[in-house]
Order: sequence, then C-alpha cells, then structure tokens
Amino acid sequence: MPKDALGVLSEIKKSFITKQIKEGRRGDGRKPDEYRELRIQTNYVPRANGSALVELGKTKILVGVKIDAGEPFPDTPNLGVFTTNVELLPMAFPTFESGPPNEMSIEVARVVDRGIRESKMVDFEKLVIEPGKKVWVVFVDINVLDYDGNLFDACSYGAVAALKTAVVPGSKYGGKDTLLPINNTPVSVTIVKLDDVMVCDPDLEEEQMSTTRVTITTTEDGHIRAMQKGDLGYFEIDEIRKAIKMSSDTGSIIREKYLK
Amino acid sequence: MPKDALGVLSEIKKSFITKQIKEGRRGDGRKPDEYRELRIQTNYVPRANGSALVELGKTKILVGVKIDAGEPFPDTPNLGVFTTNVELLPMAFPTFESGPPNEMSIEVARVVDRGIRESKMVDFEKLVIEPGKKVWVVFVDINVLDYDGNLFDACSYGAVAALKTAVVPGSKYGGKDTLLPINNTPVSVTIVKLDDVMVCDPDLEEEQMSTTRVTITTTEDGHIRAMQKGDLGYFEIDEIRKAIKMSSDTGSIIREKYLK
Amino acid sequence: MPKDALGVLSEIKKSFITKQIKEGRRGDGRKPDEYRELRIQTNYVPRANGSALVELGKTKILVGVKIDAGEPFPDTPNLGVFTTNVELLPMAFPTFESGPPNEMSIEVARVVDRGIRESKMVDFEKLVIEPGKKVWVVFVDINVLDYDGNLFDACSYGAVAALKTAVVPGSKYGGKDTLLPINNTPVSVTIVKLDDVMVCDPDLEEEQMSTTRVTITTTEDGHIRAMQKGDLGYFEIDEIRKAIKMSSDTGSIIREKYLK
Amino acid sequence: MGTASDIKLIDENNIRLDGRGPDELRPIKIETNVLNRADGSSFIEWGGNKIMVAVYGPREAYPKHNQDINKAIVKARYNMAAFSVDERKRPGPDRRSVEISKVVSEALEAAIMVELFPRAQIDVFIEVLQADAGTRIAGLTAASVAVAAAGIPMRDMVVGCTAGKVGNKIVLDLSKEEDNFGQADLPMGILPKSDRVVLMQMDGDLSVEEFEQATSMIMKATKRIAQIQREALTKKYEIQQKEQGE
Amino acid sequence: MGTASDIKLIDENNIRLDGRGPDELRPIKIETNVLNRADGSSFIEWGGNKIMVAVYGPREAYPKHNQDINKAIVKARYNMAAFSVDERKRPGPDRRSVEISKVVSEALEAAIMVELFPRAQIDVFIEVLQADAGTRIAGLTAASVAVAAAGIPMRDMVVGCTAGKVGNKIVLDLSKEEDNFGQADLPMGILPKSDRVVLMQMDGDLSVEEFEQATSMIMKATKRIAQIQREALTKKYEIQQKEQGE
Amino acid sequence: MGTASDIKLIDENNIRLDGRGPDELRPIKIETNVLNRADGSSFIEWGGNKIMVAVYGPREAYPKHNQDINKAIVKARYNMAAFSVDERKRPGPDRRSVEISKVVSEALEAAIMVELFPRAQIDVFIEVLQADAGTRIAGLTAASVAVAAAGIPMRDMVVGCTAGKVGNKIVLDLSKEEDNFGQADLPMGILPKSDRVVLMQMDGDLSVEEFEQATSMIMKATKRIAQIQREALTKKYEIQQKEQGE
Repeated sequence: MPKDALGVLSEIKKSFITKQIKEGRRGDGRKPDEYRELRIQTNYVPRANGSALVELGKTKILVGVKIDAGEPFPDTPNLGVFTTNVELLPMAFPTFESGPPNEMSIEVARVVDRGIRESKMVDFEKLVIEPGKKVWVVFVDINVLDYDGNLFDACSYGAVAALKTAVVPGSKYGGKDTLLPINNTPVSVTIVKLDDVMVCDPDLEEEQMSTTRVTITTTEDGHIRAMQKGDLGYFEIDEIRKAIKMSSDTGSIIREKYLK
Repeated sequence: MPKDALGVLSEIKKSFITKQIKEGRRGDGRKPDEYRELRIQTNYVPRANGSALVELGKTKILVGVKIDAGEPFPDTPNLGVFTTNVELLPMAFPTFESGPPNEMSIEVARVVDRGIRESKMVDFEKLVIEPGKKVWVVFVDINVLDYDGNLFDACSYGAVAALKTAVVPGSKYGGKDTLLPINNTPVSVTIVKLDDVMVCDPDLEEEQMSTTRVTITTTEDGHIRAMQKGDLGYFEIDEIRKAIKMSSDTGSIIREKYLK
Repeated sequence: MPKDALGVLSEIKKSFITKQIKEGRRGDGRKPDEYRELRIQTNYVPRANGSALVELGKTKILVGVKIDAGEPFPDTPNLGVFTTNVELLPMAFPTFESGPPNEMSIEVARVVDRGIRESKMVDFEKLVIEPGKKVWVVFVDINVLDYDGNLFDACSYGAVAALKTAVVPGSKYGGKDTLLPINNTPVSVTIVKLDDVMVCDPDLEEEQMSTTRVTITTTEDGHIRAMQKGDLGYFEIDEIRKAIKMSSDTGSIIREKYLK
Repeated sequence: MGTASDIKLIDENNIRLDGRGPDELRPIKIETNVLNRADGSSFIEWGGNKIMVAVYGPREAYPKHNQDINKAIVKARYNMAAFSVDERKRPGPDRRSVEISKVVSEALEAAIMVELFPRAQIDVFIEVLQADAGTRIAGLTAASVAVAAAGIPMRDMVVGCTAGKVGNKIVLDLSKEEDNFGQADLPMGILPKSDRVVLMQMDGDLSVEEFEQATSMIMKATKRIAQIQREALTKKYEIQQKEQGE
Repeated sequence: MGTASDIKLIDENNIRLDGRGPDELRPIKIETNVLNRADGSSFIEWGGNKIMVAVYGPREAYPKHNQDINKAIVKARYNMAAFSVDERKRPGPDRRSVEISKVVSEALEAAIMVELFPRAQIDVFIEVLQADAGTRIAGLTAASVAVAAAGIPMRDMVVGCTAGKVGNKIVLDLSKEEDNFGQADLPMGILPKSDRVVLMQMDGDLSVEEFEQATSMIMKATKRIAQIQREALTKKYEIQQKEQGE
Repeated sequence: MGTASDIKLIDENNIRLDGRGPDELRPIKIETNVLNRADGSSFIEWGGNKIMVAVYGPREAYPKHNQDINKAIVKARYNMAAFSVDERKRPGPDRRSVEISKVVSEALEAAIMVELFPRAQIDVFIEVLQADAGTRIAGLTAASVAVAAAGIPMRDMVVGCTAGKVGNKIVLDLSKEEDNFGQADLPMGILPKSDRVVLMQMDGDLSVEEFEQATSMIMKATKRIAQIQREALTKKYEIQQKEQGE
C-alpha cells in the first residue's frame, strides 16, 4: 500500500480515527462489517465479450473479458485457459506508474484469480473445442481507474460480474454464441485490523492505518475457497475465525444483492 | 529534438540567425526552399539485399534492406510484410544512448514507413510466395551514424534508394533473384518554422531554434501521401498550404536528381 | 571483478601480499601453481538430470543439468543443442544483484561453454532423436552461491562434473535412460599476475590485486581448446607460454583427481 | 489505409454506411470530473469510442534532470485497454501508442500556458476503454477538457477532428469501416479561437484540392465540438457553484 | 488445487502415499552458517526440498528514497533454480515468486525488531535448489533461522507449516502428489511463542470445521519445527563458543 | 569452430580458397575523421568487413557512482548492424557482443593513459556495418586509431590480428569460410612497440607448437598493420596542417 502517497496521515487524524473506531464508528460512519456503496454496471464495453464497471465507494475499476480460441496448456489438455491481469493505471493514483506489473498488482491479480479458480466458478471442462488442441482462452483484464482502497474486493466483484455475463463467441468459428458456463459465485471480502478492531472493505485511509489485512473468498455453501493474509502485522487464530465469519456473512449479502 | 545536447544555442547566435532569416538568408547561406548537399551511395553493404548510404549535409545514415521468406500477417494473408526500424546509434550524437527505440526513433521510423506504405511504392501483392502461408518479409533497418538535423528526410531518402535497388533473393528458395517490384517514388520534405519563416531541410541548429515542424511526402502525381506535424508550435492553414507546395516542388527536384 | 565491493584492499595489506608473493608465498600459504581445496559432490540435486556442488576454497557453486527433447538449430540440424547459463545469485556477494545476466556472468558462462564445446567433450552427434526435427537439448545452469574468486574454474569443474554424470531421459519418450555421451574431459585453469608473479586459482583478494588474467582450457592430449585473457593489464608472450604450461600441468592433476 | 474491400462505404446519394451525410459527426458526449483522485478528469463518448482522461499536475517534474527551468513539460500517455479492440491487445505501450502520445503531448503543450509553471510536469493519462476509430482525436478533445477541469490555464482549448476520403469523396469523422477500408485519413488538432493547427497527421492519398476540402470540413466541425467542450465545462462549474452555495 | 486424478492419496487406514500418518511431518534438517560471504545463512532439507538462505544486513537501504526513517525494511527474494523443478524453469522472477517474496517479506518483518534499524534494509535471499512441495513455508522456516544466525534481534522465530485436504481428510505437510492432486492447501507462518499468524494463504475448498482442524494440526506441528530451528541455532553457538574457547 | 564440411580450405600448394598464402593478410584500409559529431572517428575496410568507430570523451563518467577517482574508464560498445550478416540480426546486444565489448574495452584501456583523466569516461562505439570474419580484431584496430584521432594520449596503439588452423595448417587472418569450417581461431590484440598481449581469446584445437607458430605469424603481421594505422593518422595530420596553413 502506498502509505505516504498523499502525505502520511497526520497524527491528529490518526488518533481521531483510532478513538472513533474503538467506539465502533468508522471515519465515514460505517459499522465494522459494513461495506461502502457498491455499484456494478455490466456490459459497459460491448466490444469485449464481457465487462463490468465497479464503483466501491470512491474506488473505481473496469473489467473486460476477452474470449478467443487458443491452445491448452500441455498439462491440462482438456481444460480451457484462464488468466487474470490487473493494471494499476497511472490515472488512478498519483504514485502509480505505467510499466510492467509490480508486486501490488500481481498480488491483487493472483488473489482474484485464485478465488475464481478455486471456487470452480467457471466450468473449464466445457471450454474445450478440440481436446488437446484447441480450447477457449479467457482473458480477464482489470483496469484500476480510481483508487481509494480495497482493490482486492472491487476487482474480484468486477471479474465475477463480467464473467457471469460473458459470451463465448462460438459464432466466430461457425458455431453459436453461448454464455460462459458458470457453476457458482465466489465472493471475496477483505478485512483489516484497525487497532485491534476488525473492519471490512477498508478505504484508503483505513488501509494506511491498518496493521494487517486478510482477504477471504467464500462460496454459496459457506466454504472457504481462497485466503490471503497480507501486510506486516499478525492475526490471532481467534481473529481469523471472526474474519471468516465476517466474510461469509457479508459475502452472502453481496452475492444476493449484486452478483445474482 | 535534443535541444541542449551541445549546450543550448547562445542568445547572441539565436538573434543573429533570426535576423538573417528575416532577410531570407540561412546560417549556411541557403535559401528557404534549398536543401543541403545530398549524396546517396547505393549498394554500400553488398551483404544486404539492398542498401544506401545517405549524406544530407553533415547528417549521415545507412540503410540496409533484408528480404527473407516468412509468414504473412493473419489479416493480410496475400501481402508481403514490411517493417521499418530506426536506430539512433550512440555514435551519432553525444546524448544518444544505446537501448530500445525511444520516442524520437519511433516517430522517424513510423513517418518513413508511412510515406513508403501509403504511396504504394512497393507492390506487396507481388511478394506472395504461397498465399496465406509464405510471403516475402522486407526489413528496412536504418542506422543513424552522424546527426546534424532532419532525420526524417535523410532516412526516407535512404529507405527509398535502398528499396529501389533491392533484390528479392528468390534463388535462396530455388527460384530466381528479382528486383523488388516498385511502383513509384515517394519523396518526403521536412519544413520548419524559424520565426515565421518556413525553411526546408533544417540542420540541427535550425531544428533547435524552430517552433514547429511538418514532414510531407508526395508522389510523382503531386498527391500527398503522408504528413506529420511535430514539435510544440502551430501552423496556420495558409502555412500548411505553403508547406505542401514547397514539399511538392522540392520533392520533384530530389526525385529527379537522386531517386531515379 | 568487484574491486571495491568489500572496501578496497588496504594499502598495508596490499604491500604485505606483494612482498610475500615476491618471496613465492601467497596469502593463504599456497605455492603459485597450487589450487585451493576442491570438493565436488555430484548428483546433489536428484531432480536434475545431472548436478554437481563445487567448493573451490570458499567459492561455492551449484550446477544443474536439464536435458529434454527440442528442436535443433536450423544450421546444425543433426546436432544436439547446448546452452550454458551462469547466475550470480545475490546471496553470493554483497554487490551482486538479481536481474538479467550482466557482463561478468556472461563472460564466465561463455568461457565455460567454449571450453566444453571446443574440446568436443559431449558427443552432440549422438544427441539426435529425429534428424532435423528433434534433438536433445542440454541446459547447463550454474548458480553461484558463495563468491571468493575464480568463478571461471569453479563453474567449469562443476559443469564438467555434472555433465559426466548426466542422464539423457530417454524413458520420458518411450526409450531408455542413458548416460550423456562423453568423449573427453576439458579442464580450465585460471592464472593471474600478481606483481609479475603468475599464480593459479586466485581467491578474491588476489583477483582484486591482480593486473591481468587468463583462463586456459586443455584436454588429455595437452592441446589448448579455449583461452580467454581478461582484465586491464597485459601478458608478455613468454608469460603466456608459462601460463599454458601451468594450465596443462595443474589441469592434468585436477582431471585425474576430481574429474575422472 | 486502403485495404481493398468490396464494401460500398458511401452511396450515390452521399449517404454513408451508418446513415450519416459527408459532413456529419458521430454523436459526442463529454463529462468532467468523473474521477476522484485526479486533479482533473473527463470522459468522452464519441461514436463507439469510450475514453477516460485524468490530469495530474502541475507537479514537480521527475526525474529532476528532465525539468525545464523555463516552463512545465506536458506528458500525455495514450493507452488502449486490452479489451478495447476486437483482438485482445497486450497491455503496455506499442510503437503506435508511443507516437500518438508524442503528438498529443505536443498539441496540448501548444495550448497550455506552460511558461507559468517552470520545473513542473503536467501528466495527462488518456485511457481508451473502447475503441471505434478516431481515438487519438477523441482522446485529444477530452484531454483538453480534463486539463481545463484541473484548473490549468490554457490559451485556448484543443479540438480534435478527422476528415478522410472514402469512395473518392471527402467525409468528416471516419467510422471504423471507413477507417479500415477508406482511401485517406487526416486527423487534426485545432485551437478553435485562432484556427491554428497543433496536431496533423495524414496517410493515404489526397490531392491538394481534396486536402483543402477536408481541411475546411474539419474547421467547421471544430466550432461544434468546441461548443460541446464548453458545455461540459460549464456544467461542471454550475455544479461547483451549487455546492459552494449550499 | 484439485486437478482430477485417480491416485488414491490416503487409504482407509489413514496411511498416505509416502507412508505417513495424517499429522506426520516429512523429515526436516536445518544447518546454519553454510555460506562464508553472507552475514547469516542456513540450509534446510524438508522432504525433498533443498533450500539455501542468505541474509545481508542490516545495511543502508538503497535507493535512498526507499528508506523508512522509522525502521528497517525487510526484502525477501524467493527464487527457484532453473533445475529445481521437473521442467526447466527460465531464470528470473515470475508472478508466483513475486507474490511469495512479498508475503514472506511481510511475515519476517512481523518478527524482526525492525524499529532498531531506521533507514536500513535487511535482504533475505531464499534459493530453492530442489523443490518438492511446500517450498514457501520451508523457505520461511529457514529464512527465520538465517536472520537469527545473522545476529539480527527478533521478537520470535517464524515457523512455516502447511496443512491440506486429500481424500476429504485433513493432513499435515502436503507432499508433491498431495499438492498436485489434493483438495486444499493452507500454508501458514506462525510466531511459536504467541501462536500469532504472520503468513496465511489458502486455496481449494475447506469448510469452517476443516479449517479449524487444519489450523490445530499446524499449531501443534509448529512446536516441533520450532524445536528443530532452536537446535540448529544452538549447534551454531556451540561451535562458535568452542572456537572462542580455543 | 569446426563445423564439419567437405570444403578444402587450403590446397597442397598452401594456397587458400581466396588465393592467399598462409601468412597473407586480406586488404586493409583505414580512414580517420569520417564523422562530424564524434570527438574522433575512423572507418576500416578489412577484407569484406566495413566497420565504423566513433570516440566520445574523455567526458564526465555517468552515472556518478561509476566514476573511478584514479582514472578514466573505457567503455567500448561492439555492435552489429541488423543487415551486416547473412541472416538479419535483431538490433540490440546479444551475449556475444557483450563479451566482445568487454574484452575490447579492457584491451583499449591497457593502451590509453587513463590515469590522466580521473572520474572521466571514454566511450568507443564500434559499429559493424558489414561483417566478414575477424570483426572484433578489425574493430579493435580501428578503435585504436579513432582514440588517437580524438587526441587521447596512448602509451601505444593496439593492433588486432587473428591466426587460425585450417586443413591442419596455421594461417593468418581467417576468412569467413575459414572461420566457419576451420579448426582453430586465435584473435589477439597487441601493443606493437612492446609485443605485449592485451587481448587474447582462442577456440578450437591447438597444440603448443601450433600456438607458437600462430603467435609468431601474428606478431609479424602486427608490424604491417601498425604501419597502416600510422599512415591513416598521418594523413589526418597532414590534412589538418594544410587546413591550418590555409
């Protein structure tokens, strides 16, 4: 996280936020398990095979899915290919620079990718055109346009929403266009610790103040499909238990409300 | 343009040049529409399939053309492939550095490429060996050896001269060697504005003093095939009209004299 | 050589070493033609097709050989492919940095490669699976773990030892595993000049003090197969003669004792 | 320009494939302040193009040896999203986008009062989210709005517009098919107050007369586009004033 | 996780392919000070994994603008030798190793008293010489020993350990086959004195109950691994004291 | 070295494919001051080789942390034009050119009075425009002339020359065919006043006797080549003096 990008938070502001959070209130008035206003607009880029513009508070990302025929990996000849890429566009934040993916964008991309892959959301076995030779290759490209914290969840929601509405362009090869085969809906929820209080969906100020972070992705069955602890601090086992519950509960709401 | 590479021009020199140019004279005594001494030596590198050493005043560049069989682009299966590359060799100027192409070398390469491509100088339809599978690939590599301004024109003349004498090495694949099929001869002329006076073929001092630049490529029929305005200033529409005429007139002379 | 990596040698230490060497003694008590303690442990990485851990004094390197089927080079359709790569791991020395190969690692890799290739140690004609189409590709990857001088010889001994025990994995393609076909055993010996005294197998202190360096690779027949002079100084022809003899004599001992 | 095709791009009644007349623009919509983090931003829809622009600065130029002691440097970066075109584009700059970034930077710098900000840098990030022919001039048009929205003083706006030749006729604002199969393409960047040309590229085949015709078409369209720019900015100021009024 | 396979990874008697029971670790051996040049070093063999770790620092952070005026920064670099895996790996970092380097750096920094060394940098180079499942947690375990061997003060050691799910059963310390064909993988980094979690990643499918079971298995194993770490370090100190005594 | 071939490179009368005797050089021609911008320059034709060299410096070494407080550093960059060889070469350095740049830099530094220019850098750019065997020693020979033409003080010139083995015979100055199909190649860089060796590489198969023979052939040729270098420089001085005289 770019701690000092906008100038480090002033000590006064910090102690104010700390005091508030101990009383259960967050800077913007949210409760600990409350996520920011979420807006998802699918099919924002008709030229893509699937797309979604996501606004999570003031964080804004755009996901485009491109699907084309290609070769399978040698070790999985009967599965479609799936790749996830995150671009931290320099427009999104004063210190983001153009260039190859860095540590931060790679971590976000891999955590989003893992949640989708491990939940078996997309039925890759149905994405084979000619076994061992030709399969559908699904590219998920995530562009971060405006950064105000919690890229993990914003990018994950965008990828899931774009995939759920994505079309396999079979007509390009003499077949029919079909929806991408989807099995279930993974939802990721990211939780940070602010002075021992755990809150979900941190904005940038909270990210800068937090000591540690965990992203937990669950599916409809309440099972955990992917986790990623990050940042310098630690969690007690009990705190992880609490985080899993928070992710599962909040995740259910988000799934129902935005990712049907 | 590397404005301060040799130290910025002194103010005294600048005002002298400005005064002179208002009286219609340039630093080296040329008239506004007069190009520098031009020497083109083709077949300078016999190991290449075509080559030309160009001296335009003190600017010196060497073009080598390599032609070999390769795959066509998927969207143009029945056309030969053509690529232009410019290397600003570090030997050519104190601030040129080795490394991948930069903004300046890319712009020169693309403007040279565009003039040749858009004029339909080379008959790419005749460069097909096996339709959709195998075509002739033409590499134009331009090495800048000594830099004293106006790379656009020097590189363009070199590329045109090298292509006009280039041999398609059919004998390498059991056929016959033939000349590259050529339809016409595009000529690029670059014009800069020195305190509202438009002059062609600027040397480095003039480039450093100029406020803006335009490169215009025309063919025998007097038609415009490519244009590129560059640098920070502006042109009035009337000035562009004048530039087109200057390019067409001077271009005709150069075509007759050096690029037959 | 990283002259000032650990701080430049103090002048006192330098003049002490110089004085000693004029009396025929080296810093660690060795004679001029004496190499440091050498330990070679082959098959250190069973997952590789061949491997060797080499300790030459306090220099420690690990070589892994990977052999797999691949395409031959177009100009040598009936020969196996051989590549040598040296990684100066940042763990090996305070100023080594991760990143693409630099001048130093490329020179070491190329000198090691040349010694093996020019001595015709490996019988590449026997590494053809299907002429012109499929051959065995031999990758020699050398990782420098701890650096105390004379990488040329340490890496060369490791590569030779690993290749001599390497297995061609024919069983992977329905055939049998066989030993890599080996004809002979090149031995490289590196010699530096310390104030006009020539010593072999320099440690880092000696490298830092030496004025020039030569690496000479010989085979059982006493023939020279590869040489590389390096560093800023010079050799008299007579000194080269002496170096060749030193390399051949010391090389014979090392071949007998460690590379059988 | 000029890949052969049997498509008839314009008919005998001068009606183009998408129903437009020769001198008709595609629909254009500009919004400002669409991003929170940037100092200024804009979003343009021009035909099927969707382009977002963010401006940061003036801020200290970095690295320092790039600073100009007399003025700000303007660095535009034109970039296409991987999914913005039919075939997925690999992320990162290619030679085309390097060239466009250069000419767009130069066009903007001609309009911005760079002499007010010595040693500074003004970054303009142009992200093409969906591409549909004419991205460079749509991006330039939006960039000019974003610079103004960032409160950076300008001598004039910059308006981008293209004319071209299809079926031997000069037409305004090429569509994707016209761009792919047409005979010439002339993108220009104009300062509308003075009709000065700050960006011009051309490829294809134009006689001098055709060039005149194309230029005059562009010059007229420029006024209309400048009006859309002004409205986008006015709307912004209205909102700001309301907010201050509350 | 979860590539389909007919291999039966665990049988009805809870015996795993390599003969281990569900909560059994593979053999682990740690040595310290295996390198001369580094400030601290260690070598771990864990099952078929062979991993070498070198520590340099605390030294001045470079480039300077990376310095933190309040503490040292910890930069771990996880790297696989080209020959460490079945198919030769091209040298240099890939996306997986960038991610592992990041989470391992963060886990180590949580244990090191970084506040003692403002503006400094501690480099930890983790070189996987042979890979056999669980390289990141074996590397983390060895890295912690190497940092201690370099004499850098730590609040606690960091112990890495993995649990996973195979054949619907929770097992400790996945083998290569279990990693390739299992149902879940949960690598953790633990501070053994306090049971705090400083590294955690998971992929696959775990119910909440299975997560509990896996975590408790890891916590127990942590004590055993911490003991091996201590022994490796004690042996080192014994040798040093003998040397000083002589 | 040593790709098998049926070509007979030298016949029973010791006549080589191109008609030369064993100790005969190919034609060599050197010109100086062929470039305007560089501080010194030269052009060499050696057989079919065409190589241009430019020298810049001594100038302040950059970046600063590369400066040597005791002497100038010499950075030669050997580079082949894309069209200089039979198959087009991709622009940019490959491993071969990195190695050649290194040994050529070292050879030149041994001859230049670098101690006169602390903290400085001398750049030597060697561009192979057409390659025809022996480019590194032709480039070194020309580089030495370009350094002298730049007015940089040298202890001695550096002369490059190659001997090799073809058809079991030692011959001077290998041609392209001899280089491709011969048995050994021994390029050397010599200071002609002192016969000191500042560059030496070898690959192939040479007995000690053959090495002696090759070396003595090179040493003799060195004198001839040094003479050509001197003449190229003298011509330059003549021209300069005439110019000054006018």
